[in-house]
Amino acid sequence: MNALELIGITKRFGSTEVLTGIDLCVDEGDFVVFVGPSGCGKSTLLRIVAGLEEQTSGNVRIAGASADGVPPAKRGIGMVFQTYALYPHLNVADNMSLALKREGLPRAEIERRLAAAAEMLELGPLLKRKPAALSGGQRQRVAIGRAIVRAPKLFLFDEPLSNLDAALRVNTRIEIANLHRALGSTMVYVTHDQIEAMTLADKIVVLNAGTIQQVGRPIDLYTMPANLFVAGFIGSPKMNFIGGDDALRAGAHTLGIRPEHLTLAANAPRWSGTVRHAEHLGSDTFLYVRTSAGELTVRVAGEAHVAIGQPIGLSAPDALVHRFDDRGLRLGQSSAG
Amino acid sequence: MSIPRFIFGVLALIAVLTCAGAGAVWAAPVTLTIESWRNDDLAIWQEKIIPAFEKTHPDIIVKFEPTAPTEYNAALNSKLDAGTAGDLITCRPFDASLQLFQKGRLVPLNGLKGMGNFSSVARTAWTTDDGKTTFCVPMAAVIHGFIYNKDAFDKLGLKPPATVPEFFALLEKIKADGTYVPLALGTKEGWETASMGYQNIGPTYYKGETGRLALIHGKAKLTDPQWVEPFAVLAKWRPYLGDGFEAQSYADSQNLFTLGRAAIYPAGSWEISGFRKQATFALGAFAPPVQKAGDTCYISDHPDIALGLNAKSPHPAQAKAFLEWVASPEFAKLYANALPGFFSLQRAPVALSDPLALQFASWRGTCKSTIRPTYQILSRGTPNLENMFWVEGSNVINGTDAPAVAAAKLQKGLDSWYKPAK
Amino acid sequence: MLAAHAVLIAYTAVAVLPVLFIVMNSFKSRRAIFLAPLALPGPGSFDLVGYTTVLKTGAFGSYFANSLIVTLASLAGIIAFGSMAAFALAEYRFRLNTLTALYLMLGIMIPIRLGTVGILELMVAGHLVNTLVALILVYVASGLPVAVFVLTEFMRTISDDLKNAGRVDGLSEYEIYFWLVLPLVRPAIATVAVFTMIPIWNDLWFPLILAPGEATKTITLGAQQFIGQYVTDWNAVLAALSLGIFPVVGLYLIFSKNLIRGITSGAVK
Amino acid sequence: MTRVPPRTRRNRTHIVVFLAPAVLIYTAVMIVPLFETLRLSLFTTSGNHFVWNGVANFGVLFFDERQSLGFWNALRNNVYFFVIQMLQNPIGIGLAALLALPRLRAGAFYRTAIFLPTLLSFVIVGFGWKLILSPLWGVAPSLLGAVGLKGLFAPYLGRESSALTTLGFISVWQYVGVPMMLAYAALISIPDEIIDAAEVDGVVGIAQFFRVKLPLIWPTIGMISILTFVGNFNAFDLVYVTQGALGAPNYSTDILGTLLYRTFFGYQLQLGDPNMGATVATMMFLIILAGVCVYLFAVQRKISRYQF
Repeated sequence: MNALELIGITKRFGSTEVLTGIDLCVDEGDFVVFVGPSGCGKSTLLRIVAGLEEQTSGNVRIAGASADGVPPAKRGIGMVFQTYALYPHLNVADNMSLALKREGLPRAEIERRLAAAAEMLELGPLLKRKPAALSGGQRQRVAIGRAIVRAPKLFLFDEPLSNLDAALRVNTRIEIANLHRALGSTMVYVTHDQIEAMTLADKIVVLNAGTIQQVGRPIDLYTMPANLFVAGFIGSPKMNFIGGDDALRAGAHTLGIRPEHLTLAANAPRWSGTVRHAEHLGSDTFLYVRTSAGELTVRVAGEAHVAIGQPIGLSAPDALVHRFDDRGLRLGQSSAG
Repeated sequence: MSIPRFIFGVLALIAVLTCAGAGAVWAAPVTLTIESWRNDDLAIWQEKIIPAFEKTHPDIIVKFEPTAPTEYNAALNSKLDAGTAGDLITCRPFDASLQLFQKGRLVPLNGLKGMGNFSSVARTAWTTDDGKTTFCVPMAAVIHGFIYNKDAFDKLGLKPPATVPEFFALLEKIKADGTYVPLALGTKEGWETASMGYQNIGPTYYKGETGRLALIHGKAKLTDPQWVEPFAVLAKWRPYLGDGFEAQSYADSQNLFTLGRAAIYPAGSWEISGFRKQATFALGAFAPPVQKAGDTCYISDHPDIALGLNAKSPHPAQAKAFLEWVASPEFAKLYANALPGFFSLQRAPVALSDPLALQFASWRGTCKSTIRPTYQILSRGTPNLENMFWVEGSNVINGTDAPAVAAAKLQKGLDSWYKPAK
Repeated sequence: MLAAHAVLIAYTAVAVLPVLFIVMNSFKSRRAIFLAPLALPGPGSFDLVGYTTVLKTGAFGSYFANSLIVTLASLAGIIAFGSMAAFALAEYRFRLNTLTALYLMLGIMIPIRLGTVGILELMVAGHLVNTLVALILVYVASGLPVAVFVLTEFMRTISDDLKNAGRVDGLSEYEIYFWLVLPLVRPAIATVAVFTMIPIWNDLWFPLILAPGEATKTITLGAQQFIGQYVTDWNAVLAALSLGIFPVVGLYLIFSKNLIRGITSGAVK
Repeated sequence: MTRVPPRTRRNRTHIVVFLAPAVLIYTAVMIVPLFETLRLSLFTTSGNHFVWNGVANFGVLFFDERQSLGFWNALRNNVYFFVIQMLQNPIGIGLAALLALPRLRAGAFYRTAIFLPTLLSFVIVGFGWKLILSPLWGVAPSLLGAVGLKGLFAPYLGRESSALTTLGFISVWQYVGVPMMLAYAALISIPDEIIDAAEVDGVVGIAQFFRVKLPLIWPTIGMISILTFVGNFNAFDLVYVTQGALGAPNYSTDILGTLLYRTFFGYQLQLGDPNMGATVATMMFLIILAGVCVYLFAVQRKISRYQF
């Protein structure tokens, strides 16, 4: 049984089509991340799943049952919002137990679930506080707790980390990953940050302009992006794209090479150019090289002793060069050299 | 929360609001309500007049519910239009009430028992133009004149004037002494200059009823000398008024006089009861001075107040009972003495106890009476002659308009709509 | 900073002294009011006669209660119905949204006094004349345009996430309005309350027309008739006016805690 | 983020439930009676009936000598009154600028004190100022005398030349609290960073107010102005309480509100004329509507709004 099934979902606001024919199946227990640039429709899609918005056409099935026309509270979902959306006039415990009270659960059961969630999220000492007295990270944990206590069939996360600072973001990311392992529930997570997607997801759904570009395991998306969009969107620094004669010679319209797959070649380099800029991160060095094929980014492990303006030669193993046709779609492995 | 529960909540709120007010609705078997602008008299009605009626009519409760005079017409008309006005309507004289009668708001009262107690002249102000139908029971008339501070006069060795030159000589003496403001009159509200000023001294010049009727019949014009002259006299009052008289309101004038700072107050007899309460000195009165010794004196003896029956009253029988009582000599005596200065309009003379009121009433015997010139017929159109008298009276005293200019404006305004039958 | 204080103190004096002046003289005898209006009430001039006249003559207790009932009930109605309408206009997209909003705000432009006769006829038909309900209905209707205008602007600023969180937690649309949005626009409600309270409390016209009865008289009407009745009794007039100042200032102080926060975060930005 | 109507196809009765009470009460108690009144302007009274009269009443109001003089005079006075009243905006904004100074002590006290007159009824304001300005009571003369300016005193409310101006100032005194409060709120909501940036750029003091703060609160000032405008053309009470319904002296303080009152309801011996009254009312409505439209389409569009 699929935890979530989307069949031909479209959404129009007036004459603008925001989603065009989304089909997707999410397996029980999967952590699925919707990723894409802002405006790609991923949040709308999530809200359709939640029932906060009505699809123009298509069907939503949650845990095998049709969810069309079912109000959000009856869909068996828990949701964590970007702005946390804690009820400002309720304390932490009341925030977390509101939905349970609405469902009419016995008090003892509510207490038990609350205690369990508080334990898991280390919220114990905060239960009597109002949201205004909490830090950003604490608010985020309460928001997650509010979803957990309902023991939903499906967790929905709407860019939950975007309001946190960098350090907290990494911590919370790990917490969410742990949470998924501990609960084993199905989670759907929306983000525009591909690192969050790569680190959290069992399965990534890349969306652009209202359509699904590719669905797959993070590593599959990384190694075998289905098209230029996915290739460019996944991975940091961004994949280098080379068009023109170089590509034609390889029987493609565009070539794609990840920065870490370019190597410095003193002899017979495939491309040669000069170093325009270098970023020294310690663990890596990023070189920005001006070549006849355009500017290429190179990632060198460790410290590279390169001077600005220095001429440099670059090569890449054919096996790691991605080839795309004139529609931007991935071509098979090149036979030519 | 479901929709029905929510709607119930809203309904409950409305219900609470409703109950909050419904508890206050008056509900008694037969209660008569009187509409009036005489809020000054509230206590007298409540303490003297109504108890006297209720004693003989235990089945009727009467409530006197006055409105501030300036809002009375507007409020009454709105209430009559909507049918919420009280059973008994206090009638302004002439057109305001005539219009109510013509619109069917007031009931004809020709057959009312006690109507015979009033002469046709006394009924004029509340009778149709053809003289056939009377629609309000006359209650009182007011007389214009001058009230003075007797103590001040004694101190300065002054005597009340009989003629206009004497009057001005008197004013000059008071002014020269400097202790008192000679005349307590302000021009701000207009109605002081029109009523206490022009309509007080005017009849002496235009010869009372003769002049008034000539105007109505188109045989005289406001630009004729006998109508301009009062304005010229008023303009001469200017030096004898208090500092800043342009901004002096009616209440200011009353205070100026009752606090003993002014010597003479151009008055209406209705002031008597109020002055009795507030003044700490002896009061005297004199009639509007005549032009030269031996001339006939004229006074403005103006039917001012009457009571009519609302056509939509739910208790016409009881209301008529009350009106019959108002038409009775018993009421006349009670009212005239409770409110000295409001003189009964009944044929039979009423014994008055207040000496000042008696003095005003005595002029009826020595002078010729007339009513205010603007009230009958001449204020029916636009522009309104009475309102124009307010404005121009003040303009003349303020020096804004010369007497002749003011009179010309009045006549022009009147001409624009009034075509006397010739 | 000193200059700022100097200017503010000067203006505060301009604003407050005339009012203090009325209050101060209400404690003096008539002669003292007239002869030495600027003097503070002293042993020779202190006199409570105005207050005794006022409190003994009119049913001021009942007038006061009527005013309070009318003002508070009208405010409740304006805020309840105004915020409901504002919520609908701010939250939902439907075909007549803009038109409804414009329609509801038309009333800001016309003085409701012009509709007196029609209103009176309506109240007569509903047997509401001489009830406080009539007044409350008129004030609710006349207060709604401003309330809807201000509250709509405020409600647009409430986070969508919060309302959606409520929906996910199983709150109905009514509960989201009442339970989530309403508490969050409390400052706006205080603003609306202060600005609509003033004309209601001080209104003379509709009490005169719709509820002039002794049992339903409001304190402003009572005081006004009192002025007519004792036009020269300045003690009583000043006392009545002074008594009329306190309640409205009290109500203002109650709401003002939220007021500045209210205007800051909403419509006027 | 796009604002999205939730559950478009689901049950939407709640929208109706939310709107119904407001729309029903407002329509029944306000709109219907108001338009009933405005409708009267197209009729005339014949006997006890209303007779269709087209726009003839407007012709009378504009051109007939008996009516038009009063109308144009009242309109002119209204415009003048409005100009004076507009003074409340710079004064209120100036006070607000002082109140919004950081680290100002006793700000709440000043705010409440300056707002106090706004809370008072016209009865109190009118009566109080009449007494203060009364030449007999002598408050204003003796105050002026105390600073050696007794010569400046005149019966301001009694002179044609000064009465309307004086009323305008009383109105400013009463209502300065509104622009002050609104401008104050707008000023304190300017983010600190912008002020900090101005300080760093050397824009301080008065220059900071005019160059930085004022432009940022233009939308508020626009709104205050339109409120002043609407309030002004509906003004009635202050004139009525202090000068009477005839706009004494010599109609010099007669504004559309008092003209309407006299015409519609009548005054003293003048009988009420609902049709001409409604005509005046309709003109007031149209003038206000025109003013609001000018504001919305000409002024407000040019005002830049800034998101903080």
